[in-house]
Amino acid sequence: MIRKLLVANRGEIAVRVMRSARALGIRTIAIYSDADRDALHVEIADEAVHIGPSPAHESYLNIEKVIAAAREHGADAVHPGYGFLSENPKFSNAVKLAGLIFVGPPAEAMGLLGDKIASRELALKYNVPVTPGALLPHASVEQACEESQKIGFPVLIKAAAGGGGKGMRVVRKLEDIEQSLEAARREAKSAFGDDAVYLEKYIDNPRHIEFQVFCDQHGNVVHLGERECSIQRRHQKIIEESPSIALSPELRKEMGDAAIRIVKAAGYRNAGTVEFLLDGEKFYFLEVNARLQVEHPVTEMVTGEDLVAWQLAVAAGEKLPKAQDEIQFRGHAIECRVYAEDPTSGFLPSTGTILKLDEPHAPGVRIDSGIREGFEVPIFYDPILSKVICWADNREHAIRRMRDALKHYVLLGVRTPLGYMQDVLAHPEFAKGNISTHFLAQHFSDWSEKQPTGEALAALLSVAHEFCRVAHKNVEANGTTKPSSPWTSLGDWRMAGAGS
Amino acid sequence: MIRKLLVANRGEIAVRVMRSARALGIRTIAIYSDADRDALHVEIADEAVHIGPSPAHESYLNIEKVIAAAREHGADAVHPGYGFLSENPKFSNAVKLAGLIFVGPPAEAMGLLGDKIASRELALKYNVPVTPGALLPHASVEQACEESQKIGFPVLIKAAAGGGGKGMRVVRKLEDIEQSLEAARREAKSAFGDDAVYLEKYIDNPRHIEFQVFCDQHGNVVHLGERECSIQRRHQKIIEESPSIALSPELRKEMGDAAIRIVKAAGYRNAGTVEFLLDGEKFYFLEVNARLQVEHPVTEMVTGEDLVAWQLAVAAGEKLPKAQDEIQFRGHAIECRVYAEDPTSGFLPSTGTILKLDEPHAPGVRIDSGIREGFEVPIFYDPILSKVICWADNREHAIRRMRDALKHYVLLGVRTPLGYMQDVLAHPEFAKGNISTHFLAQHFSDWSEKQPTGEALAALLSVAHEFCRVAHKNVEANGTTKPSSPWTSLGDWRMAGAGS
Amino acid sequence: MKRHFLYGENLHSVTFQRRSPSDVEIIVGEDKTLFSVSQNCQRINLASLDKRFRAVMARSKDKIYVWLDGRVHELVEIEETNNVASLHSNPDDIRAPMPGIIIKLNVKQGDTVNKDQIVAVLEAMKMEHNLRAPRAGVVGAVDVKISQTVSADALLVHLEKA
Amino acid sequence: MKRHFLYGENLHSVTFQRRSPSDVEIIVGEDKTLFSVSQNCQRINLASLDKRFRAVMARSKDKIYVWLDGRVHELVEIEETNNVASLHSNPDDIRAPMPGIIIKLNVKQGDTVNKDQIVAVLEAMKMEHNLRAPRAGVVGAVDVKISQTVSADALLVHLEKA
Repeated sequence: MIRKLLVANRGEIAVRVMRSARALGIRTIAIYSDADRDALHVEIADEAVHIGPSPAHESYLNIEKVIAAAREHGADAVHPGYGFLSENPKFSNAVKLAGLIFVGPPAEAMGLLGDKIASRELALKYNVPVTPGALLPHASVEQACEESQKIGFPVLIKAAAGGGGKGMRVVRKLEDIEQSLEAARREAKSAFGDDAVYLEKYIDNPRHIEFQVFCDQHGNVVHLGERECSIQRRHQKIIEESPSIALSPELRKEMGDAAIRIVKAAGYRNAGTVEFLLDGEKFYFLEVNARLQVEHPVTEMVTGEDLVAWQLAVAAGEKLPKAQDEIQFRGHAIECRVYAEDPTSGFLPSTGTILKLDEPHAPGVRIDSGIREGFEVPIFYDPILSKVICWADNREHAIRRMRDALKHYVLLGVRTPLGYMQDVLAHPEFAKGNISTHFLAQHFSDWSEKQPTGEALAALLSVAHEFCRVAHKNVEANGTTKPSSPWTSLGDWRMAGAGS
Repeated sequence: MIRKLLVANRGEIAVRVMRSARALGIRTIAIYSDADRDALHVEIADEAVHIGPSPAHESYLNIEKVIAAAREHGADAVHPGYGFLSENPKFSNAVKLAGLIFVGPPAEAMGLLGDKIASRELALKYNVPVTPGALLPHASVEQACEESQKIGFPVLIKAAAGGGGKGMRVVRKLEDIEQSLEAARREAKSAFGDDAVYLEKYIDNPRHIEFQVFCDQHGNVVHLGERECSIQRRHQKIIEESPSIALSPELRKEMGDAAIRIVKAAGYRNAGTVEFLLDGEKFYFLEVNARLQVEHPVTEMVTGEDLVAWQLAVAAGEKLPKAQDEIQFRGHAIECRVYAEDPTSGFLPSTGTILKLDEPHAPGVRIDSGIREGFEVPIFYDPILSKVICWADNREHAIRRMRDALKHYVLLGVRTPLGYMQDVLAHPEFAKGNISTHFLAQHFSDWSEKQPTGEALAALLSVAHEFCRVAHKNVEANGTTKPSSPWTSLGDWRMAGAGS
Repeated sequence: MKRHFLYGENLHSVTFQRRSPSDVEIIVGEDKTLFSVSQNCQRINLASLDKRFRAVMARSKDKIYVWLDGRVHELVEIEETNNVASLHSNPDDIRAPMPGIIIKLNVKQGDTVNKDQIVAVLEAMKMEHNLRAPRAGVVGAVDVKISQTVSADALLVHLEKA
Repeated sequence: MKRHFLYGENLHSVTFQRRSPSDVEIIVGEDKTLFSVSQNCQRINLASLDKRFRAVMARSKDKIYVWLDGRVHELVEIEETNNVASLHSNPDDIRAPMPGIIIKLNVKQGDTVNKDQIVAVLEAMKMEHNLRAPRAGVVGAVDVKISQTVSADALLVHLEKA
């Protein structure tokens, strides 16, 4: 039994993990950096520990500090969330050495599967197809050029240690290899602390299909169905759904079985995701993500299961809550990620203060949010602000529900893809399910918010005009309309690293 | 197929109905009174029609105006919500006569079941036990006194036409009959447009158990399980849950069968609720509510069904989406009603402007809300502001999740039972499920918010002190800290009855 | 600076001093507490050595609303402590306990009423509330009419001094 | 009174008049529109004869953010229309397209650069962004250092006049 859980993360995933833990009667400890003193995850937690300055390597990525916080505050378990230290075997080991439960896979399985090269070899051994191409870790520029020519362009350079599009580069010409390799290495190093990369054949227009798997320490392994994550920009998922319109029941079974074979072979435990590329009816193993995924809520909504509760149960040594044939799938779920980024300028990060926030409530709509009004979005971490997840009895209804939810999601002060995603969901090819990982590049590369005309433009300018007129009289010293004028003028009070 | 739906209601239920309709691809029309010009349900709707002044009988209760709005705006169906005209057979008929679909039962069944007297006779005929006591419609004071003495005190005076505690009085002494009868009649008249009342024996410490039923026009009838609504103040539900801890599978089947017998006999159609009092293992038929109930979301959360979608399907002539054995029940759901009222002064209504609103998002938490920041709560209508519904795999976890949700539900400016309900949920007898309709009267009659002491009091006073210091300089002319100072000083703009 | 707050039945006199940009000291009666403070719009976080407090605040006229870790508190600032007495209700007044509409008015000026006699009925949000005479006496002034909308605490009927 | 707003590439000059407490007339170029208006905190509802518009607004420094029926628009108020030119970017400047940290700086004052040569790399939220020379030229001034945090639109490198 876990009684006190330290969540070694921030933002929406830390909030989400703590909500489930608290429902189960588990006390929660938050950690936070300077930039996150007033963050939502700090407020939700029963206790909160300041662990350092804003840059991640001085706080959320610092294993010693995280372990020390867990010990000093009497945690008996640590949940790593996603990103940061979640797929770092050293961290998993350090937690265990400190006598605490790590809510995730054992270091060995994590090491094996986290290494894309080893995991591809494992897949081949267990008769799971992999993308055509050669593997090449820690390549020199010369080796990379040589191997790329063998595989044939385009090739993909990826971080061996991570996922999420970080450290990933498509290379279409030999002369671009050097620079892309260097950039991929730097990003991989910064994101995962490991600059190992590898090369593979780049498949055009595949679908990204992944299976949620779960293993306990008693030898039980199940999958909780697939998620289609083909809607990506910058090789990073932005809209996910479950089930996938592309899978027949037979193909689903075949891929689900393959997913289970791999994690079983790896001696895996807890929640994991087996990613595939799907090219028509052919699928290729991509990698295993040895953590809870950002997009896990779509699986939760179609199965009705709480994956964090499953994680905590399995980590505590319990059996999987359900057997494969007890897991039921109902309706359709979609997730839209609300990133702090600007879809009109290549999805560059956007920061600032959230001047106004109104996250709509509606039946069938779940919002996993890590922000609130007045929060200053830091430049140091992942740009995910929140996730909107909609469930309905079928895909068409789920799409409509999502369009409504995005429409009424009011967030001012930081640029987000809320308008962009509304247009993606409204695209006729999306409605038909004719999607691939290049869908956005094909249909939305030159997207911009349509400027209103006629009465709508007049309405927009009326608001701006009148707002200015009054604002000139009343706006505060810093020029910002914060919800409470009285307090704003106090200046920027800051809490001195206070604990518990 | 319904293509355009007028929702003849306001507040959270109008919002909730429109959300589901829009997901189904149905256009929505809102109606609104003067007091609701800026209400949330008006904003959510595709079109909005102003139908009159604030008092309900000049707007939401005016059948002609509602029908005219539906016709002029091309609605092909009308959803009545709950309260207002929802159980008025004249309205159901008028909608039909206008050539529109009424999303509810036919007038005849509504008339039969809406009349508590006729429905009790029906129950007896179909072998469903009713509360001991005599029926007495439109009684004179003398008759009421006579009948009360026959039944034996305490007796209950209830509105024949309605529910929800309105027009309801417990009378324990003969000399109180006259005044209670008069008050009950007046309230019944004002709430339902009908002052008929009746008397029945008042059972001490019963549980309130109700079954959600559904009938289509093809002869199919199912129930979707029970809801326990024993937690009541002023004879009105405030916390509901499903399933009930008090029902064995056998009793559940027996009561569910009884519920189905009654609505089948009445020629019922669409959503209905059959209410029972449960006294140990003995149950008594109370009444049928011929509408969607306030507390329907707990059923939605344990069954995974959208009851509004069911209503619209059935109203359009479709078969019930599921047969009895296809309906599945999972986990436990609880609903807490956020009323505009003061639990420290006998739950008297509280109105005012919602100065700050932050409704928390969390997995397993649904909030059906009809309000938003800045909204002025009108004195003319039902005091329900919103409902918090929590689901979890079991009752214990659902209670914890609810306590967290209520704790983080920030609503300032209007008094609500948010703190009160946190204490109710934390009570050990509630945790054990030892509840009855008198639970609140027994355990919480002298409840008040505990005043903080020590450091917490110092913190509270720090906030107040510093707030005042700055507020004195900056607070606006009307003395209110509204979220946006610039606009507030414009004074109170009002939208002149603009349509569509 | 000292301020005075009426909080429930209690009057608190409070002194507040900024010790540093992030630290404040508050003195309530004899008790001193040091908090580090950070604020963000209407939200404020306070931390003493071993406890954290999270608050949200709003104000409407004389009322200060504070959400503190899940519970809402209402305070009223009192300019002068000797004004407190005047805030307590006058037993000769019958006031509206809630905002609403006067749907029944049983008395007029000069009427004699018994203790607990219903003098008026107020309705709000479909709920009726009987207003009773707090003591026997003679009606001095009736400040409302039937169908009138009144706000909470409005003076409805005044009884002449006993 | 007339005000000027830069909205995307367009400059709009707007005259706004209160016609009644609830009605306003707005003139944009030649077009006049009459709206009835109601507002509630940062929310404002406008209605013309046949359409309703719902807006939410906020402001930070010179930027005005307006949510209008599901879409967010950013406008900048311009005091004088002849200032607009100065708002457009100078082709001799290399500016930060996003807030971030300078993680690589390839040039120093006096260096010769080719068109599209990478002069610096900026990182924010784990994403790298290459900053390239807009034309061939000589580096005039470098206003940043490695590891420095910069805000969006900050001037990083200046090229000497061609």
